[in-house]
Amino acid sequence: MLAADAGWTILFTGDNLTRLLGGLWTSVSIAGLALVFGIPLGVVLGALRILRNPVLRAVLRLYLEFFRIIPTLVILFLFYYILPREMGVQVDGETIAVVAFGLWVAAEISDVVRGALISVPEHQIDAGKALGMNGLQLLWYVRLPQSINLMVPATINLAARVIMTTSLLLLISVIDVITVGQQIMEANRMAHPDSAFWVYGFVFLLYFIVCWPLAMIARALEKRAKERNNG
Amino acid sequence: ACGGSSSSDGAASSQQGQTVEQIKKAGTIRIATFGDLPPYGYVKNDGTRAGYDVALGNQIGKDLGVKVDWVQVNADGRVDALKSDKVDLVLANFTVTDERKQVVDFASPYMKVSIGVVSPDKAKITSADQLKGKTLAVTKGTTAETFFTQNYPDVQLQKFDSKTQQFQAFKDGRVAALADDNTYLYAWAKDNKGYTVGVKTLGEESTISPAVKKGNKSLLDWTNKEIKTLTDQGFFEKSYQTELAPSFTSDIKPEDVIIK
Amino acid sequence: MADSNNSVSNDEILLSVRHLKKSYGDHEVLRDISFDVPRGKVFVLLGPSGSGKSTLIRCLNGLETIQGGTISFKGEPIDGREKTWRRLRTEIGMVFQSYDLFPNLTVAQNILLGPTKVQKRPKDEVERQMDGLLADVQLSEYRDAYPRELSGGQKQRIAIVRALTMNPELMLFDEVTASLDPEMVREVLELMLGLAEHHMTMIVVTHEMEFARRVADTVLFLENGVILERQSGHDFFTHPETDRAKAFLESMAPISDGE
Amino acid sequence: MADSNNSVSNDEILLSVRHLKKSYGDHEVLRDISFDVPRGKVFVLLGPSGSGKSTLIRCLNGLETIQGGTISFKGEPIDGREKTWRRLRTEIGMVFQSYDLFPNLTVAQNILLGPTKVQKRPKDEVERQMDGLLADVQLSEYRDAYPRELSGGQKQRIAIVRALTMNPELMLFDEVTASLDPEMVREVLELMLGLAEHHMTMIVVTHEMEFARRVADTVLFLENGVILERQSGHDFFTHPETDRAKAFLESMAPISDGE
Amino acid sequence: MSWQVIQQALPLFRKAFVLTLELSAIGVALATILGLAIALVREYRVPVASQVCATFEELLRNTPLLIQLFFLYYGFPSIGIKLSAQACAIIGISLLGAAYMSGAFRGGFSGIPTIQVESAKALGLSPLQMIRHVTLPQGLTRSVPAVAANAIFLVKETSVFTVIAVPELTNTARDLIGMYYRTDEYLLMLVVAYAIILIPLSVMLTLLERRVRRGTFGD
Ligand SMILES: Nc1ncnc2c1ncn2[C@@H]1O[C@H](COP(=O)(O)OP(=O)(O)OP(=O)(O)O)[C@@H](O)[C@H]1O
Ligand SMILES: Nc1ncnc2c1ncn2[C@@H]1O[C@H](COP(=O)(O)OP(=O)(O)OP(=O)(O)O)[C@@H](O)[C@H]1O
Ligand SMILES: [Mg+2]
Ligand SMILES: [Mg+2]
Repeated sequence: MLAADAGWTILFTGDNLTRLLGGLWTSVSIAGLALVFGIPLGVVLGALRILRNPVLRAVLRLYLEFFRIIPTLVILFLFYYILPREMGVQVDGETIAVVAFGLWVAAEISDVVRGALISVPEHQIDAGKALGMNGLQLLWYVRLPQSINLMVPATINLAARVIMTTSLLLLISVIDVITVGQQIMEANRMAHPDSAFWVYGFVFLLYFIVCWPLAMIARALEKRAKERNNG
Repeated sequence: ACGGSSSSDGAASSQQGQTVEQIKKAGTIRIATFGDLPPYGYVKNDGTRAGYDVALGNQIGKDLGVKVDWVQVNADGRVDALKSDKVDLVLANFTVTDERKQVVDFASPYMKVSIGVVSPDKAKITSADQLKGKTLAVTKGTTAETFFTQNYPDVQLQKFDSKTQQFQAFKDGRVAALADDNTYLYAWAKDNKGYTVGVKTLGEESTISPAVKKGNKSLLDWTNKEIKTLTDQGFFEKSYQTELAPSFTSDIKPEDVIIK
Repeated sequence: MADSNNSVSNDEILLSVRHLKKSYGDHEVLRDISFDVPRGKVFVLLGPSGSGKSTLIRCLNGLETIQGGTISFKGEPIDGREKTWRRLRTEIGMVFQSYDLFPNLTVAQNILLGPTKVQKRPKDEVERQMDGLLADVQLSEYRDAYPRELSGGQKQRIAIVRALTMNPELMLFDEVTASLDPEMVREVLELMLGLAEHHMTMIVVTHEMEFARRVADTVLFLENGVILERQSGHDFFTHPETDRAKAFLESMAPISDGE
Repeated sequence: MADSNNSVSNDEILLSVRHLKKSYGDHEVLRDISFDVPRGKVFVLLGPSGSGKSTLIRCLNGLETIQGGTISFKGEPIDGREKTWRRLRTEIGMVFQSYDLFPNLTVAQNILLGPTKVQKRPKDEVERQMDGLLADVQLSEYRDAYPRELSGGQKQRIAIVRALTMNPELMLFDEVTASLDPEMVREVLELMLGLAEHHMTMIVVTHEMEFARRVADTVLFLENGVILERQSGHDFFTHPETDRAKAFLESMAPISDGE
Repeated sequence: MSWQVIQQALPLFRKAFVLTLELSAIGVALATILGLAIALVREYRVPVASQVCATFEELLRNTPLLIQLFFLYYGFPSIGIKLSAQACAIIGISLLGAAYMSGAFRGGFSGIPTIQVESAKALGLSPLQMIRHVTLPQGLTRSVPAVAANAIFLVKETSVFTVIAVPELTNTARDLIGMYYRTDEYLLMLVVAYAIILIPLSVMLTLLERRVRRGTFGD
């Protein structure tokens, strides 16, 4: 064990660094799974939302509003406490997180997709119709290709948000990066009584390193999409 | 990565949780424990779990002939971990109380405990009455929280999610004192100079037991038998010496903690 | 023009509109519009802003649902179902005021989309036709360019070619030069004049009076959703019948000599 | 017009431009432009799209920094500092192609902003002047309307009134009718003709050839950032000197009779 | 589900509800003011300050509030800065909110057409007059929907205060669950409480968006 006075050294004691990164990986992979499962669902729901069926629209809107209005943390609790009991199967925290985040992602993506689809100028749709295209052809040849530029950056932004939100996993017993951090602080409370600053600071940094590049990519793509639209 | 995940093999559990046979068949037992409470349940720098509770769990696993799958919980998650079938057994300093008996089944006790209060030497608290109008740190879902809520309503409680957080806040001087099971207060006060367990026992002395899902008779009976066997074999005394004694001050005797 | 199936027949009525009514909510935009367009003729719709010209032309392509009356194409009344319109739209071409090329596709892809995906014609046949038309409008070199690389006038000419490649029997034009720089207006109008000379049946909304005078077989003058005047192109511009049409013609020649 | 301080003096030079150069990066947009505008005269800038007309007029109001040459106003060379321009802009009014009224302010607030906040003139005096001008352009009833409640033509007339209320000695107009519906063009052009009759000094970019012919004392024909031709208004339209100007005039009269 | 359990917990929930409202209101207000200041600093490229603000924005927008709070509450005392839980909560939400609000305001400003700025110049307005009469009023109106959306986001984020023992709604609900094990009742109360706060806000946002889109500023 290293000198007791330098709090940051505990980050590099034993397997702590690998463990912290492992915790981060847990968070990121949960976010990744949620996206893999939520995005396709969201795209379908979003495409359905531009149909004129009022019942379908109301139901999908309700679904979106539920996930919009209830804080994510509360959604996580709802799923954590209620899902396993109702489903009668053994579900661990990770699975619950993936399902809860996945449904949330689907809700957000459905709105992104809908927003992007209806942002395609009306006269483009008219032009497609004037060529005799049917609904699916309009979607495939006109709406989707012209709105994908808007969807991609919004989706990347959402991915960053999902990763940040995985910090809440700590509260449903998933061994995420923060939980690992706390384990480390406790195991070393004698040698490093002030490790909190360093451990939390390091976790802060880890999140930033993961999320910031995503935000930058999203911004660059957004800018390009805007220039394309004007050009 | 750290053994936190439980098996999710999809085997539909009965209303009462997994029977001993089912556990043996599955080859793993899922046990809830703390991850931030040395010397009872914590994670060493190499990532392995250790502590008094953990030692018991490992022994249980060995005697069942199955692998132990540790699920880290916080105090307020222990009941729901059982209720929602996330674990088979709780070994997380789970104090037996009447309220809890309504919702889970406790096996025979393996430790004695009562609530203690630790405070800084500079402003030592020696009786619960001194706490009136002051703030006291507790962890959510612990007996200390319930005890003070019911018996000392004019003590202001600051409720934390985890042990780490409550001790951290206490050390930062955010509260006048901290109440928790006296046994870990002893251990904590030894690690942290300048703090003393001024109130050693509050309320009735209670016991700490393994808990299973309400109605899981199979596992309950097996655990009761196991505790008896282990007590007879002197397992808890040995475990006390290796896991707890190094963390306790010399005025604490094994009789104060373990059940003969 | 490469197109050749528009021979003048003896006054066959291609499009017939009877008592057409259209309203947005309470607002009646078109009330009781009736007229017949014989094959090979050019109709020009004139009228002040808001009189309903765009709405009318959009109704003729099924882009708006109508509230009353009938539209018949080649003698057959249209039932108004989206599916029927979809079929008819391959026979009725339309070009809009705003540049409506798909920005994500090249010129060639824009042109090929309708004939190959909707009409399901063989690609090489359509390509041959396209190359001919592009050569006609002197835009062959832009075959693989994206719309953003074209000037406004070039875009509109491509939009017309795109509609023509579907081999329509009727073409609808809604102020196709309105968003163009003045110097580009000419190239588009000349293309349209060429179509008229080849006896393409057309309905044209325009603000270019000189062009309207030259191209129109018949002028329909709309105001407030009714046809106020219906005259031959020549007569309308030389002696309009109604005062409204007179006033309109005056306002369209801003700052004429003397005050 | 209510304004009266624009009496014709004997050929005093109000604005003088010498060897003006402007480039965006490598792209030279204006090269060596020189001309003098005497007080009370109307200059019309003509030229194909992209020739630099807007850029030139923007330079004359300090909205672009220039890379060479001098601009003098009332005999005094302008040093190009933002502060100097800010002072001069109260004497040089400008109206743009796109509607530039402030949408968050009413018509009256739009008009009063400059005179009261920048020129710091007493509010009641400015209001009296504004009411006179609004009456002149028949828009008094829109005094407290927001721009969104006005038609395009009305907006542009208010924009002109807003500039006039500053009592400018020179007015710059950049295609002020280009985004208007054809029927609204007239009301704006007539207002400008009125100004010219009252001897307001003006520099005008326009695509309305008939209007240009009537209003121009002098025409400057620009191409590729140089003045190709400089003639009296009458001469330019009847016998342009250069082939480029001839071609330009032709293209601006699209679809003239016969092909 | 037991009505009695709900009734017994009502007083506690009411207290938590009020606290959540208070913290949200203070947080949103501070975030808006600070966010506007940052947006102006960045919009007008104030040297140094604008770079500092940009860094600050990036740091806060790309890290979770939870870890920001941990850092503030548990980490900072190690270097001698000790703030109460509520102070940390308010600082945390205001700073995070400011970073988001600044983005909303800058979006509003950047939507102002150049022609507006140029015609302000053409009238001889000084930079300050231009901000006061043209860019600020127009930019603010344009940012209203984004600001309102951020406000909703911030109210939801107050649920994270639970981790530093602030007895707001989420914390209270979890605490009761931990003590009395009546999960269903307390979760229901929690969801209802948030719905009471957030549904009106959300409806308001929809109306605002519609209004701004319908062209308070159309031409
Ligand atoms: N989607 C719509 N919803 C409601 N009203 C509409 C809609 N489209 C057009 N209108 C109204 O219908 C009337 C006719 O509009 P239309 O666009 O057909 O006129 P227009 O003759 O084409 O005018 P312009 O010369 O300006 O293009 C107008 O009063 C317009 O406000
Ligand atoms: N901000 C700018 N950055 C780079 N190039 C510019 C910019 N503004 C104008 N240009 C270029 O300067 C040239 C002259 O443009 P300008 O707008 O002055 O032409 P114009 O004569 O007003 O044309 P139009 O009749 O289309 O208005 C064009 O080639 C244009 O692309
Ligand atoms: Mg129209
Ligand atoms: Mg220009």
